[in-house]
Amino acid sequence: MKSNSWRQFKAILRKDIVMELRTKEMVSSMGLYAILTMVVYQIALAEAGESFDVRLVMPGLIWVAFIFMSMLGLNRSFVHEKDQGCIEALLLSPVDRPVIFFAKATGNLIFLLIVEFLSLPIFSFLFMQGRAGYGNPVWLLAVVLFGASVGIAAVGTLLATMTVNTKGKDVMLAVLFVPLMYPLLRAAVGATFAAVIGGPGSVETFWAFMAWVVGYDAIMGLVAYGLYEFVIGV
Amino acid sequence: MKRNPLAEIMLVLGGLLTTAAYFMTFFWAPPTAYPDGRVDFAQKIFYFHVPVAEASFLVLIFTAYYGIRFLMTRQRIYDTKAKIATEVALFFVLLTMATGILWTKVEWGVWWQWEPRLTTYFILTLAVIGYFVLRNSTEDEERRAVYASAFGILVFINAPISFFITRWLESIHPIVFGGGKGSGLETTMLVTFIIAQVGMLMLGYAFYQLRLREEEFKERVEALKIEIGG
Amino acid sequence: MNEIYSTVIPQAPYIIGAYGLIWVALLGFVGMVFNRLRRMEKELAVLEESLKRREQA
Amino acid sequence: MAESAQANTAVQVRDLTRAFGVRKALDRVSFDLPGGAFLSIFGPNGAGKTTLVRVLTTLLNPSSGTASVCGSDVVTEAVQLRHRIGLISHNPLLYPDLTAEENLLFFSEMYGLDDPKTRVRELLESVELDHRRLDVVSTFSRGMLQRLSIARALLHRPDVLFLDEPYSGLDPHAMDILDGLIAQIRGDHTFVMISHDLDKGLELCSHALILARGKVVLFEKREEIDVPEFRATYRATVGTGVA
Repeated sequence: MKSNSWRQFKAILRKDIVMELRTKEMVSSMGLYAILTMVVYQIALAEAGESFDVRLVMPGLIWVAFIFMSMLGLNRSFVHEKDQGCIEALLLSPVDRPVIFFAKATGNLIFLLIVEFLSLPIFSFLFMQGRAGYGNPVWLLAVVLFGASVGIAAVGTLLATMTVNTKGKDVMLAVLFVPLMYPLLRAAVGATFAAVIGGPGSVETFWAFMAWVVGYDAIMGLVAYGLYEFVIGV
Repeated sequence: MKRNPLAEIMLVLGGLLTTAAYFMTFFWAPPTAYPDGRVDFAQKIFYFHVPVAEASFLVLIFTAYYGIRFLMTRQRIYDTKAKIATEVALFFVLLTMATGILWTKVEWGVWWQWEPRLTTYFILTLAVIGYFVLRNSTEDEERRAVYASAFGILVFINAPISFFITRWLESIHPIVFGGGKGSGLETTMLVTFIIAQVGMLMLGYAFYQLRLREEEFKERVEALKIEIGG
Repeated sequence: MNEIYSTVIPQAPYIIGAYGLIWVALLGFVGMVFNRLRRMEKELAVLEESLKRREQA
Repeated sequence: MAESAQANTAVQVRDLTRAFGVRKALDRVSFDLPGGAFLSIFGPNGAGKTTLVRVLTTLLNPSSGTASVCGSDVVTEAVQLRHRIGLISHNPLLYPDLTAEENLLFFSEMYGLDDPKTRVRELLESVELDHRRLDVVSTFSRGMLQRLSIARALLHRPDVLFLDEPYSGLDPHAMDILDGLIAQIRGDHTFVMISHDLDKGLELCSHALILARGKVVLFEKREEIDVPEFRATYRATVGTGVA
């Protein structure tokens, strides 16, 4: 039975990846969105002047980009399940509902991370050249990106499963997603800030914020997992 | 239709108690003072602002509780109860926000300050509004109930996390207006506060029951319509 | 005395505003619900009557 | 597999009620369908046909009453039950961006089939889509989609097939093909079909069921049906409207 679930998990994940490779729908739209946000940031910072330390706002800016970008992707990830009623065929098969949750969330996590890890260097390239560098080792940034994306994918997968069945899917997802994401985003920005600025004690602050991120992931991930069965069944 | 006289009793009692607390606030409870001796009149808001805020949190417990009950039983009545509880919560949340903003203006000189309680409350307000937006944009009745239950539970769990992270943040970035309050309340103040709090909870209960009665009416009307001609 | 109470007058509008708001809101809520309940009762009566007439017919 | 489908009762429904609040989508529905039968379910829109099929395919839980398919209860033995049923809907229920083969392989994995490659090849041949197996499904015509969706439904060799208005939106040619396919597999399967088309439904069925406002109006064997009378009963239900 267990190995069967594992097989199903792999099958759903593989299907999502194959479809993404074929259509490049999620990654390309998310990536494009991230780049467009950076253009908008250029406008936003246009009058700030050269002396302005971009590092102070950079953590916030990248998370703003990532949160809106992730909503775009999460929405897409369920549209094709819904389109031809495929989700019904999936539910008809003898698959445990949590397997669907884990597979979809993992797929979403992978796509999110790909776009995040591609757009972060572009952000640095566009905004941080010739300025003070990162205060702490860059791998700390990778840790935040991964930690926060887990939470985004878990809660986002649950919410996207719901909002795909509502009127005005995209807006609906934002309305539900942002309030629930607040603690995670706040901690992620704090951790990113500590990683970027550096200075004495910043590493401790970083890990303290990461503890929040992990705590959020654990609690909300668990709740999302528990609720998924109900939400996908109707 | 079963009449529930308790709702009316609670409504009257709650009205009396809050009115009593209202007079006690201004004529009985002693005014507090700033460190420099000037009277802190704005502190009077406390007697109603805090009871309303606490009532809103208490009512949200019912949103989550009935949400869980609904998901377990799939009985529509639990969804109705969760919806009404959230409505009452929204009512209190909005009142808390409004009175809180007035107090902030008086005490801190600004209408808004990203301070832990305010921040958390703002997010909570958005989430509760989101609950109703979600309900309105889901057409199928049962689906609407399931989604609302799930989201209600998420909001209930998310609220304390938001609260504690903002509190924790404040402790590492101390803000100028640290509570700085006198420890404990005088007896008269405490009594006034408790009366206001109890009265407000009674009103909350009465609101809940009245709305529930209305929903039951609505259901009966619906049933009759089906019976008469589909 | 004046010195001590110097805060009361400028603060009063906000305090009164806050209490006024609470009272208006509470009354508004109760009024609204009762109003709707009454309307619902009327509708129910109409339906029950037409049901009775139907059964007799 | 075939033997068990022929065995006594394929679908057993007892006092099945499905309600939300005061609205009853199904109201004490009861019937027995013998193995190998072909049941056509008729009824106006909103009569509960889809709800009934959704309950029987474990997608919805009943509010009260019981139902079982091939001896497995829809609530307590849902997983076993799912292994024994297939659904062909007017929606193809296929991923448009996957190829025909990938689609079938994906569902084989979901059912945990032993030798998916051979099984998929075999099915693709039987629905005459072998030559298109490497094409993405979004390039398929309506008729081809329907054939592929039949292959999908048959992957795990189900005993009971549910058909949800399979003919809607098909051109006459595709209809003929579907007729042929159903005739081919008719012998060793039990069928439950939702139909809007009275003639088509009666032509295929061995049993007929009319639902109106969630209640069973009529459940009869084909031999016992007097067609004009049946037609009149059906027409009368349409007037009753939505429950």
